[in-house]
This record gives sequence, structure tokens and C-alpha cells, in this order.
Amino acid sequence: MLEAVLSKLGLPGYEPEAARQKFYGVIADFDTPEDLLRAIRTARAAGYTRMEAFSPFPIHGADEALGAPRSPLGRIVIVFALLGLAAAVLLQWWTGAVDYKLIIAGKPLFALEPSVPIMFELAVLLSAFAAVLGMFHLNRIPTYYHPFFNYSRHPGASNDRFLLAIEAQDPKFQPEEAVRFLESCGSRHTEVVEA
Amino acid sequence: MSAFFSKQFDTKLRLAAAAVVVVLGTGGAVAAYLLHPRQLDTGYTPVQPVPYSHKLHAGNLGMDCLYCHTTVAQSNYAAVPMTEICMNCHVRVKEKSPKLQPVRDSYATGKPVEWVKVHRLPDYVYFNHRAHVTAGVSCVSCHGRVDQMTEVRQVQPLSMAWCLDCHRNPAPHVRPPELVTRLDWQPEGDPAMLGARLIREKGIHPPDNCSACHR
Amino acid sequence: MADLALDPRMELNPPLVRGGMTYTDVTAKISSIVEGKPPKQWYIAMAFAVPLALLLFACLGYLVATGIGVWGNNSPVGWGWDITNFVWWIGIGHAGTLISAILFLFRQKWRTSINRAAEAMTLFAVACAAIYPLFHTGRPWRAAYWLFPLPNELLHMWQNFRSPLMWDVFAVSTYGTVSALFWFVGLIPDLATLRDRATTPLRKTIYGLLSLGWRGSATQWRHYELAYLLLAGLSTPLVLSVHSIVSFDFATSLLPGWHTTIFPPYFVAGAVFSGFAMVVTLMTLARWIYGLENLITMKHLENMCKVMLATGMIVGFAYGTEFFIAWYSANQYERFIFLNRAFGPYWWAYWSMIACNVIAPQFFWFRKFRTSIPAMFILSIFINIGMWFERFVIIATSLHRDFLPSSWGYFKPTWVDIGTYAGTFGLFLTLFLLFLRYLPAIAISEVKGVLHQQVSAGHAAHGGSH
Amino acid sequence: MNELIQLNLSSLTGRKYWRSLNQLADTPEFRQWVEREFPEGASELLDSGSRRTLLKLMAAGFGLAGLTACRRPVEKILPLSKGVEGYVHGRPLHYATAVEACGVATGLVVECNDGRPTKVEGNPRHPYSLGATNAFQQAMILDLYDPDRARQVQKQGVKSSWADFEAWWLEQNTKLGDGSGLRILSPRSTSPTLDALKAEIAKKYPQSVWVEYEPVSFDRVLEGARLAFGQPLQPHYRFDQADVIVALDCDFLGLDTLSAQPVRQFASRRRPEEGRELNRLYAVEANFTVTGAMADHRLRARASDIAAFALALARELNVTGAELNIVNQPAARERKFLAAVAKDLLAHRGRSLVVAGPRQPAEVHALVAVINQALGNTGQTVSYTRPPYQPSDSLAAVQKLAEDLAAGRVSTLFVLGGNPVFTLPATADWAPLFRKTTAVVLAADENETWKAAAWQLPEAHPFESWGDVRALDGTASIRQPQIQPLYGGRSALEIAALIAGRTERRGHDLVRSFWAAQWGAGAETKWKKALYEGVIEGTALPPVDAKADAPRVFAAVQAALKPAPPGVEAVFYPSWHAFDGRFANNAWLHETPDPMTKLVWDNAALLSPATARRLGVKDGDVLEITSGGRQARCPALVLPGHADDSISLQLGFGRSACGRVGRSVGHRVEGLRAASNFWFGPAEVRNTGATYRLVTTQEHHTLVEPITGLKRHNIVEEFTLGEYRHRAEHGKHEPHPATDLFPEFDYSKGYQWAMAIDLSACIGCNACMVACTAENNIPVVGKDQVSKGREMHWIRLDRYFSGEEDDPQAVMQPMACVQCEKAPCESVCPVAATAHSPEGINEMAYNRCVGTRYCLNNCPYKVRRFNFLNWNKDVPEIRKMVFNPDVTVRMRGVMEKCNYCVQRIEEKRSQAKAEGRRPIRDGEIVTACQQACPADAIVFGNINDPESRVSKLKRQARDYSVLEELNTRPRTSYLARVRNPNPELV
Repeated sequence: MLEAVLSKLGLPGYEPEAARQKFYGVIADFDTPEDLLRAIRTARAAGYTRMEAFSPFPIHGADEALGAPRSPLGRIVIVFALLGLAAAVLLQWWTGAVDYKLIIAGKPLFALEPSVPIMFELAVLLSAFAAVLGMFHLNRIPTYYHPFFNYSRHPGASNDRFLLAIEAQDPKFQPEEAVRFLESCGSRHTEVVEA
Repeated sequence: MSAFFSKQFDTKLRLAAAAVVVVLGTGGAVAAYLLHPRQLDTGYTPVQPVPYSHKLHAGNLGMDCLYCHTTVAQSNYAAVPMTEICMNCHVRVKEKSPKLQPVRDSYATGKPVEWVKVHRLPDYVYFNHRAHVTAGVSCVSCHGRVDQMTEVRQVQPLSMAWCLDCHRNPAPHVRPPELVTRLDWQPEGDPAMLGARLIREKGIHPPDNCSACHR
Repeated sequence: MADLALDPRMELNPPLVRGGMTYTDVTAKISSIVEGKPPKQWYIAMAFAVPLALLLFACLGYLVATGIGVWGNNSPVGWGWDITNFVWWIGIGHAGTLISAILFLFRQKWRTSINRAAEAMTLFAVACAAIYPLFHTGRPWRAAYWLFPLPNELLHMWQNFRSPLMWDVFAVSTYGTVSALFWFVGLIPDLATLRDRATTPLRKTIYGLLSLGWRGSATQWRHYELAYLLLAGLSTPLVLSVHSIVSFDFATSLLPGWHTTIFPPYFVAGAVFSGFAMVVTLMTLARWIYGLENLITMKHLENMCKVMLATGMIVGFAYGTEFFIAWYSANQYERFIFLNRAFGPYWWAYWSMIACNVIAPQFFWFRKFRTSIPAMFILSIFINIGMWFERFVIIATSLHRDFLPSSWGYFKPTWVDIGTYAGTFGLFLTLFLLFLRYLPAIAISEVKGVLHQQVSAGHAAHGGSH
Repeated sequence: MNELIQLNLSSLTGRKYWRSLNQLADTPEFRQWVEREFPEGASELLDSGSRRTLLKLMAAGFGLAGLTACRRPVEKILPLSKGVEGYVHGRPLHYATAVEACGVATGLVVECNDGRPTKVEGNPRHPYSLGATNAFQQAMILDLYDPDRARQVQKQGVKSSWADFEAWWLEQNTKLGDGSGLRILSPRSTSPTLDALKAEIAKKYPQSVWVEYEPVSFDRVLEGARLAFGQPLQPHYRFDQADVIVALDCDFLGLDTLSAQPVRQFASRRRPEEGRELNRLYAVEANFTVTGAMADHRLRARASDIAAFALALARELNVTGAELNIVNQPAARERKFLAAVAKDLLAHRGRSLVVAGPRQPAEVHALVAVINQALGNTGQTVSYTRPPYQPSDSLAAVQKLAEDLAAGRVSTLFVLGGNPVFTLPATADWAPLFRKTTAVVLAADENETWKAAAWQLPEAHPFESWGDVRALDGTASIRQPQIQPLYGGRSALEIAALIAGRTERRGHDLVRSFWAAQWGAGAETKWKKALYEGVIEGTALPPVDAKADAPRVFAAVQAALKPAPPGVEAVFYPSWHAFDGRFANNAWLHETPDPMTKLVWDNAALLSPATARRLGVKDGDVLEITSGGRQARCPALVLPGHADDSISLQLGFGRSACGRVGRSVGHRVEGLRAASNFWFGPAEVRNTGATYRLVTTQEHHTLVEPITGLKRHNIVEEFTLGEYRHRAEHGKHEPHPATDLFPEFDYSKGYQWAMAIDLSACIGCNACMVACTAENNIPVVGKDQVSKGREMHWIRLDRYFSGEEDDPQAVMQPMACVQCEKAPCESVCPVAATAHSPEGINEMAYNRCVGTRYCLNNCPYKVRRFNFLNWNKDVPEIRKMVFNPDVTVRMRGVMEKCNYCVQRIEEKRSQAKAEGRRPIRDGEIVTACQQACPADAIVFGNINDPESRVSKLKRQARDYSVLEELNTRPRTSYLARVRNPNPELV
């Protein structure tokens, strides 16, 4: 019953047969970051466009090689920082000078000077959340199922292996050809991974 | 080998999470509503030892509040009447009524009738009837249309926020002091206008500092 | 892979990962701590920590039931051990964020093998610290829900945002939250590693869920690194602000000895000082328990000793400045309060502070002490003691003799004071040991990053040997 | 009107209910409690910590934690059945009454809330109250509700009843015949009605003896007059008429007076603004008393050397016919002092006054009378009347009583109040003597005498019973009860009536019939008037024109006065805590520190620093004092300014049979007293080596800092008269206008409350402290907690010594919240629990306070008080009846402090509004401390009214703010202490 509804909605994991991808792509396995980078460059030269690399630690140059755009995270965080500031000012001004005007130590009902600490703290708090949640969003995590995990040697990617995937969406994608190509780049183990 | 988490796992997880959020959200909203003093504290209608009807006395018979609540203009308390006062009439009226037995007993023995308190404030709150009544705040503002109640019921939250609302904007609740016990009284025109005038004339400015009520 | 130890250049600048470890070795070594059975020492430590933690709860229960009177606090000394311990723990907490954030911004590679544990330490220290402001009211249930600006139909009342205590509430809770985020973000890739190494379904599930389906794809790393950088950038001013604001509790008052403009920098320096001391104390222990000599190398420890020396000097300088200003201000009350610290009834506290905070770190001028584990262990403990006394001196001795001689008094702690303080140690240690047991105590992926650079550096050194 | 009683316990734990007292009495709990041997609760919180078990309280605490009060408790309202005249629920009633102690009577006005007496004030119409009270009168109200009072008629400790007792007496009195076996021992009484009954008893039992005894008596004053004038006369001093006053061992501002009058008169001459010349006070004394603290010049002398000094003074003044030889040569310093004093006195003939204390022998009083006569003061500053009671030589009488008892000549002994077994001279062992006869003891509490009695009768509290008194000048007052006897006690009057065999035995009938007889026609109206006004017109005694025969006096004096032996003397004083023991179970007084030593919950052997050094004694060392062959132990306390070789001991402590508050508090020194050394005598002192913890509320006693040795200014300002005049001419120095970060708050509109406290007038008598305690439901915390600095007084008296340690000056400074306009406490409170009212009061909202104590830390005056524990936890029901219903009872974890009696302000405000919204008049609002102050040193009012008293005072040249440079803008300012030194002595 629920199943039916979900598949009608076509939510992830419940797509109708027709809409389902057959392959995720082909994944190859390299010894060192350098080998991986070399492979990426060759593949791009060969005209592959939809690729993804997997590594136990960030490899500098990898995303350039893959031709990824700059991350928008910075802009998100700025916005939230400003929101935090504004919220702090509003909170302190409205509660103190509008909603309940209590005379405290003969001081003004609202002044900027004593409000600074809380303004700062709220700004930091909101931008920190923005940074983390923004990153989660951009990285689409948490997402517990990913075809990548179907690759027999995927655990290597969190240990000491450096993997390269040519994805099925790639217009130039041909499973056998992709396998052959990656083997030629020096992959230790190449697999066609189903979606 | 294949992935540890199934294809459907993420969808299930998200749906579950959504469900939790919805349940908690609605639950919280409901609780917030119910725990709000307007819901929590109003409507309290205890059973009294004597089925005394304000509707009958104040409403139909049109007795003035001050006939029984004699001290309201002199004291912090409005004074629940002494048995004596009941007996002023009930020596003759309904002198046999079984309902009035407790009253007659009290009058005979001198032991009080144990009325149940309806409008209760915390002990650290000092409400002064005299101050309000002499300023022209009607009984009805806090106690509602008692003249229409057979059993007295709390109709206002009597929360601090509620007090403050009036202390900050008294105009709608101020009327000529001699009319405070006329629960059904309506000024011609906007009560706020009249209130504003009286406030100006008499220089009424209700305090909202702490020790106005907390000592 | 070339043996790095043979490389002459490596000797000049000793490697941060020794013993020619490979990526797999690193993974294996660190994961083994979590996967294997904990060593005997771990159980001994737990046996010590857990009862103490229980003592904490007993003391707090007694306090809540009876009232703040069970502590030694009195009039004029309204704050005694409670706020002393609060400031002390918060101070401890600073090293973690400092190491992870500031050193990260300065690209100090040597932070990698200690930052994880240091961050954990921060969280647990903040947790211990938070206990005090909450419970020193004696009625935490009120403090808990009245210190946060929640709209309240019943009262229509709001907080007083002029009060430094209110700033504290925001600062400390923000600090706690951000540190937690920072720590967790750092953990994600390593949790993925544990997930991938996991053998039992339970571990697969738990670490799987915790690692949020991390794949280590280039795209993910891209956003991840930026996020981490931003968090570091945010935490840096935050960590400085927190102890500044804590110092405002005192600096904005009008009490002689509190009303001092030097406090913010002086408190921050002190915090870092005590924080590093605590890191050294714990790291030397962890290193010994789990044999992490190759990951937490002498270089790490020596650097930390240098930081302690530097901050110790700053703190010492601050003590001097306070006295100078007190004299220079020509304010009778100021002058008296400082003389009273040194020569009044609390002289012993003052001079203990000087001995531990100013004298002790001087040993770190000498390499011999900077590189001797026992020496730095003992000195770090001295510093922790000294920094506790600093807070006690500031709070108690300023309060006990203020303006009107008629209301002077003296503060004596009760057994509940002592029990509560000891108890927070129990809580802290328990949490830290659990952390060691169930989470990667060293940032696996970051160490690999460092290792990778060593490797490529090694290749460069061997100059196209292949 | 007293059937009705409402217990309106405004406590945060919240319990309000109406009860008629009869009903309360009917409840089984109450009965049971009344009859239980040792009721629990009460002052248990005084033995600190003990009773708290961890688990129980964890439960309690966490119970509270789940604080959302869902179901509301059902509360009953119990209105009266029948009306009570003049009673309006919620409005207090005030009744005039009068009390007496040691033969000194004062008129009072008692406030009753719904039938509960809750507060004592002075009666402005009464010449010896003038509207003021002393600490003891303020504290009496607590004794009324003392759960440890005698509650049950007993026969040898077995429960009995009044009926049984009366039955016993009816057959007993038949056996008495001429009453040769009948003795009646009572405290000094001024009651005319009782005098009448005494006469009847004397007639019925010619051989019976009625003995009046007071442990603190003024007999020697009258004896002195008898010596001087041939008849016992009561001197009346006019301190307000005297320019020069010499007090010889006379604490006339403190414990040697029991009324406000002398203080009020003296203080009226210490205000330089009021035009009249400042008086000058010379004090010669052993103990450092509050009178000594007010003195412009003070000479330390052993009590036993005072006589010699008086003689020397007489000679110095060469009073006619005075060929006197000094008993021992005065020292140089003393001679200088003598000369200056004599010169000053002679310069102020007719406007000077010499007074001697009740401890001094009759000869000294006679001598003083003659000196005053010679100086022409008689009739000017001192006049004489017959005493308001029958004077008698108590000591001789009790000696005789002891002999009679020992010889078994006494069959029945009535003790009508007091606690003689504890207070009588130690010449006899009284308890066994009492047991030898049938002792019928009427006692307020189950005291030592009660324990020794055959019949034990509970005595009614003065506020529970009818009676009448006569003030020192004879002015009579009716004592009317405020409430029915809580424990069915009876008054001495009623027992006397029983003895006299009167048929009417109710106090009311006795008193009323007596006065009806006096008045004859119009008695009814006179009676009402007497009750209403609290004084009976035309009852004051006429002055007696007395002429002393100087030569005869000198002869007698010369003969009587022997040179005092050198060495240590022991002197007995009443104490500020228990007086002579009658207040031993009064927690308010025990917690109120002694004005000079600041000691609480104890007495001590006071000695001078020099003597302490010589004996090698320090504070808390337990001394063994031997005097008159008897011994007592008492911890030592060094008091700067105390005379050398003299040890001051306070009476009334170490009660063995007493309520839980006072049981074994302090050390009993009565055991040293005999007729020979009744007030003072030679003593040996030995340091036992044992130590005892004495707790004081002030640990640092000067304004001089340790370490630096610098004096702190801007706390207490003192001028000599000269300096003051100079300042007055050149105007008061205005503080430098402080520059503020923020704009000023506008306090120019409406009422702006403020206070001025005159340090020249304040004598530090503690009346304000106890008054505040009573008015504001201030809890008692006990010795342990005070030692931790947790006392709760909203107003305290800071006492600072200045000058050299051996012979310092002292100044008192009442310190309560000064209501800073820029209050440091407010800005630091995180929850805004303390904020400012638009009228300038620094308010505390207890129910908002979370208890961070930050405000306490940031208060430079340290006037904030924190409820470290739940001080009201164990307060028994009966004791709660003393609570002021207009003030919240604070729970633990809450900060509190003075708020200018805001409940009184609000009351007057709503009254003024009800009366046609008229403005509040100056002086209409009186704070509790101000109302009690006998010196009229505290003035409260509105500073926006330039004509108000407080505004005028604040314009004075000697007005200043404490710690002005902090720019906290206190609303309470102080008027500097002005001293009037004799140029020849400085």
C-alpha cells in the first residue's frame, strides 16, 4: 500500500522499473593520488565529462582536474551571519525598550554598547550552523544508499585506495569501453557498478 | 558485493524523521495552547457548600455587589460576606430551605461557612481591591458577568501578562467609580474614549514596576 | 615506499608521522584502538573516574535539595569555588578549539594528531563548566528556563541583556554548540573509515548512520574542506570572545580587583595556558596507554610546551601589570585589594598561583624539560593547579575584603564544594575515556593528508628515482 | 475583637487560611501540639545542618523541579459568622497598651492583623515612648508566639488545670491563718490595681510578706535620694535642657534606661543645624557602652573607682562645705579630665547635669544629687518626684526570705512571674529552698523556677492580659490585651486577686473596677479615653521640692566610701540579647548583635586590650572568674576602650531550663552575684586554657586598612564642631560632576523617595534592626550561619573604632540598602529580578530571582542578603502568626534587601488615592526603622518636595553619600557625626 504510493511519487529507491538506471558506471582503483590524477586527466582528454573520484583524504587538484565549479558555501554563511546580527539587535531592543520598559541602573532602555557581545555570539552561532548544514545540503548527506557502495572495493576509498568512476550519465559512456579505457590507465581493479 | 543500506533506506529514514517532526510539532502546539493560562486557569468552577446563585441575587434580584462584598472600597480584600449578612434576609426569606442549612448552622454556632476560593493569586502577589475599585475599574473586568453566573467561575487568566495588558492600556477598563458594580453598564460610544478622558482627568497611571504587586 | 627515516632532510625537520607508516598502517593503528579490546589501564582509569562522577551527582542532588548553603559561599563572598571552577573548566576548554581552529588557519600541520582529542576535551570541559553557573543558583530548574529568552505568556518578563551573565549564557552555549559541530564535522570521514572496516552488523549500522553515508568523493571533499575552513575561521574569534566575555563578569563590575580593563586578553592567555597544560596531561597519558609514540611525536609535545611557556609569560606579565596599574591608579581600594592578595589572609593562594603559573613554565626554556615526558607531565599538572588558584585569587580575595570594612569576611569551602569539584573530574575523565574507547582519537584522514605530503616530499628528495 | 484570627502566611510555598482562634485551638493537631512535652519544629534550624537527610531532600528537591503546578489546591475562605466592630478584613487595627520592666513602664501601640498582634510601635502620647521603642519592646511580639512558652497548668510536672489549682487554693488558704507562712515573690510592679490587691492581701494575711525583686533594679538610685533628701525620690533628668552632661558609670542612652525618652532628649541637642548649642557629654565608665560611644570625652575607670571620682569631682567643684579627702589620688590624666569637667560644669550652672548609673552605691547617687544641687541644676535639668512604686530594699528582703525558707517558716510561696531561681543572688541555693515549701510559680516559660515549683502556672503574655502601669513620672496607662491567651495563661494580677480572695478574678474586671473607683462619675468615658489614648490624664506625680543637707551627705559618704582595692573587678550588666534572662528564648534579640562587641548568640567577659595582654588572654579563651568566693566560667572578648582591671559580665545567659532557642546559650554569671558584689566587686581571673567559639557580625573593627595602615574616608565622616562650622560657612562641597557614558535617567517627576540618617543622633541601640526584622519577616539563621556571614538583617549597625586601641572613640553607622539611582546590582542581574521603580526604589522581585548572587558581589555596601538555605523551613504554625501579611516570606535561593518598607508606601498611596487622589503628605509614610528610632536619627520622604524634612536635611552642610566617588547616587545619605570636644582636653 505505502509502497504503491511511494513508487507513484517515484521517491529515491521506489522509482518505477522504467525510470530506473541500469548502471551507476564503471569504477577503477589506483594505488596513489598521483596515479588517480593522471587517470583523470587522460580520461578528460579522452572526452569523458561525468566522472567522480573517491579518496581517503582530499587530493589537491582533483576537483580542478574534474572541472568542478567553486563551492557556494561562503555566500550562504555570510547571509546567516548577518541574520544573526539582526536577530540579536531586534531581540535586545524589542524586549528591553519596547515590550517591557524596566529601569535598570538608570541606564538607557536600549544601547548598542552592551548589545555587542550577544550580537557577535548570535552571528557566530547562526553562521556555524549555516556552514555545517549548508555543507550537508551541498553534499547531499545524510544519504545512506549510493551505488558507489556496490563497488566491491569501495572500502578502500576510506583507507588507502584512490578510485575513479566514469558515470553512466556520461554521453560517451559504454560499459565495456569504459572498463577497457580505465584498465589502460593502470587501474588495479575495474568493475561495472549497477545503480 | 552490494551496499549495506538498501536502496529504500534513505526514503524510509526521511519519512520517519518527517513523521517524528510532525508529531512532536503538533504535540508541542497543543500543549502550548492548553498550558496557556487562558486555557489552564480559566473556567475553574468549584462546588460551594451552599448553592448560592449570583445570577439570582445580583442578576434577577438586582442586589448591588457592595451589599455583600462590603469592604471592597476600603480594603485589599473584597470580603466574602459574614453569615450575618445572609441572615439579614434569610431569617424571613426561605427560612426553611434545606439548602440554607449550613448558613443557619453557622449563624447558630458561630462557625464559618467554608466557601471555596475561586479567584486565587500566588502569595507573592498583592492585589488591592480598594486601589482598583476607587480608580473606576469595574468588578466585571476581572470577575466577568458574575450576575449571570449561577456558580461563580473564573473567566480571566489572572496571569501577570494579563494584569500588565490592562496596566499598560487601562482606558477600556476605566469607568466612573460609582458605576463599577454595574456589571452590565455600557457607555454610549467607545468605552476607550471615556476611559481615556477619565484617566486624563484623574491622573490615573497604573504602575508596571515590580513592587507595585510584589513585596 | 622509501624509508623516510633515512632521508637527511627529514632529520632536520623531524616528520610528524614516524616509523615509516603507510596509509593502511595509520588506518589500522588508529582504528585498532576502537576495534580492539581496551587495555588494562583503560579499565583502571574508568574504575577511578566513574565513582567520582557519581559523587558529582550525589553532591548536586544534595545541593538542589538543601540549597546553596551547603557550599561555603557567604556574604561578602557570594561566589566561591563554584565560579572558580566554572572559569577554570571553561579555560581548559580553550586549547581544543585553539588547536583545531587557529593552528589550522596557520597551517600548523603538527596539530593533526592531537586536535581530535583536544576538541573532545573542549566539549567535555565545557560540559563540566556549564554545571556550575546552572547549579550555583541552588535552584537550577529556575535558572535553566529563565536564563534563555523564551516568550512567556505567564510573566511577560524578559532577561536583562545588560548583564554579563546573560552574555555568558550566549557565549558559553554558542561555544559549546560550535565546538560540537566542529568536532563532528571532523569526525565524519573517520567514521566512514570505521564503517568500512566494521565487521559486525551492529558496528556497520552505528558507524554507518554516524558517518551519514560519507563517500569521500572529490565533490564532497570540496565542500567539506571549505566548511571546515569556515568553521575554523568562525571558531577563532569565538574562542577569543568566550573567555573575554567570561572576564566581563568581573571586568564590568565595580569591585576592586575585578574592575580591570586588562582582563579579556589576560583571561584568554590564561585559558590557552591551562588548556594546553591539560592537553599535555591527557596526551602524555593517552600516548602511554595506547603506544601512539609514532603519531603523537615528541615534536607535538615540544611545540605544546613552547606554547605553554609563551602563554605563561603573558599571564605573568598580566599579574605584574595589575599591580602596576593598582599603584598607578592611586585608587586606595585598588591598591589595598592587590596588597591584600599578596599579604592578606589568602597570601598562600596568591603565592601558589605565582609559583605554579610564573615559575613553573620557566623550565620550558630548556629543551631537556620540553622533551622529557615526566617533566612536562608534572609541570602541566602544576600549571593546572596554578590556573585554578588564579581564578580563586581573583574571585575570593577580591570579594572577601571590598569597600566597607564592616562587611569583610572569609571563605572556607565545605566538603560539598570539594566533592562537587572532584566530581567534575570524574565526569570529565569518564567522558574522555568513553571517547577514546568508541571514537577515533586521532584524525585519520588528516594524518594521511600529512603523510601524503611527506611521501611526495620524499619523492621530491629522491629526485625522480623512478 | 480578638476571637477572630487569620493566619495569612504569605510564603512562597503558599498557604493562606482563615481560622478563628477557638477553631485553631479545637484542631487535634493544635491540642496535641500544645500538650506535647517537646514540640518539634521551632528553632531547630538553629542547630544547623543536622536534621537534613540526603535522600529525603533529593526527593524534595526534584519534586520541586517538576514544578508545573497543574492541579490547583482547593483553598477555603472562612468568613466570620458575626461581625466584629471596627474590623475590616485586610486592614490592620492598632491598640494602645503599655508594658513595664524593672519598674519602668512605657506606652506602646500594637498593630493587629486580623486578630494577630504582629508589630509593636511606640505610643506618641506616652511621655516615655514619644512614639519610639527600644529593641526589647520590638522583640516582645516574638515571645508572644514562642512555641516554648509555658502552656499547661501542672502540679509537680503532672498535667492539671486551673480549676484544680483554684480548688487546691480554696482549701489551702484556710490553713494560712494570719499568713505568717505566706510569702509572695514578684518582679517590681507599678500597677496601681496590684498595689490595691497587695493592700487587701496584707489586710487578710497580716503576717504575710510580699517581696519585690529585680535582678536589674534602680533601688540604689532611690536609696541615694533617701540619703540625700531623707526620702526615696525618683530623679527625672532633662537631657534636652543640659549643655554639659557628666555620666558616671551611667549608660543612660543604653541599658541603664528602659525607655526612649532620654535618648530622644539627648539626641535633640546633637543637631548643630537646629540652632541650639550642641551639648557636651563626658562619660566615666568601665565598660565601653553606647553612651561612651556618644561621649565627646570618655574616661575609662573601674566601676569601683567611680565613687572616688565622684568625690574628687565634688571637691574640684568645691561644693559648699566640702572638706573632702580623696580616697585615692587620681592619675595625671584623670586630674586633667577632672579639672576640665569641673570647669565646664561651673561654666554651665543650671544648664549642666551629672548622672550616676544604677550600679553605683547609694552614696554616689547622694553625692550626685548634692553636686547637681550645688550647680543649681535641681529644678532646671533635674527634678524629683515620689517613685511610681513602693521602694524597698530588695536584697535585704530576699536575704530574709532565704532564711525563712531555710528555717521552714514558709508554708506557701507564690512566685508571680520572673525567674527568681535563676536571677536571685547566689547567697542561697534557691531551687532546694523552693522545694522545701509549696511553691506556686506563675511563669512565662518552663524556666528554672518553674522546675522547682509545686504548682506550675502558665503566665499570660502582657499582650494577652489586662493590667495597668505607671511610668517613672507616675503617668498611668491601661494595659489591654491584643489577643486571647494563646495557652490559657493568667496574669499576676489575676493570681493576686485569687490570693486576696476576690470574687472577680478576670483581669479586665479587676482593672476596670479599680479605675472606676478612682474616677467615680464619668468613669465610662474616661475608661474609653484611657484605652484609646494609652495614657490616663492627670496621673503624673507632682515634683517634690527636695533640699539636700550637703554636710550630712558628705559625712555619710566619707564614712561609707573606702578606697577600692587594686586588682581586677567583675561588673555585672544586663545584656543586649537576653537583658536579665527574660528574653533568653528570643531569637530576634540573640541574632541582633551587641552594639559595641557585635557579638551574637552569646555573652562574654569583656576586658581591655591591656588587661588581656597582662593575663595572656585572647578572644574566646574561657576564663574562670572567682568573686565573693564563687566561681563562673565565661569566654573572654577583648573590647577596645574597656577600662583596665575590670571585667564586664552580661546577665541572663546560660539558662539551663529554657526554650530551645535559649537553652544553654552563653554562660551563666549570676552564680557570682551576692548582696556584697551584687553589681561589682573584686575578682580573680584565671585562664582555663579551654577555648570557646564566639561569633561576631563584624570582623574588622576600624576604618583603617590592615597591611597599608591607611584610613578609608567617604564611609564615615566626622567633624568637630569647629570643623563643622567652617564647613557650614563655606557650604557643603559638591561632588565633582561625574561624566557618564549614558544620559541620566529622569527622576524629576512624581514622588522620589529618599532617606537621611543622622550619625550625630544615632546611638546604635539596635531598635531599628529589630523593628525591621519584625516588619519585613526577616528570618533568624542562628550562630553557625552567622559565623558563615549569612545573617539576614536588612539594616545593620556598623561600628567603627578610631584612635588608639586602648582608648578609642567609636561611631555607629546604620547601613541598609541605600537605593542607588545607578544601582550596580541591577545592571548585573541576568533576569531583571532587581530593577528600579520610577520613584527611585531599588526593587527586589523575589519570585523572579534565580539566585546568582551577582548583585551581592557587585553591591559596594554589601547590604544584600541571600537565603542560602530555607530559613523558614521549620517555623512552627504558631510562630508563623507573627508574620507581616504585607510582606512575602522568602524561600531559599532568593536574594533580599531593604526596600524602604515599600509595603508601607503602597498602603499610604492607595489610601491617599481612595481619599480623593490627594498627594501623600510629608511624614505620612514612616519606615519601620524610622518609626522605632528613639533618637529620631532616620528621616524618610520625598526629595521632589523641597519642603519635605528629608530634602531639608539633604541640604545640610554635613550631608554626604557613602562611597560617593563610585557614582552610584545613593538615595540614602548620611549626616556626618559632629563631636563637641572640650578645647582644654584636645
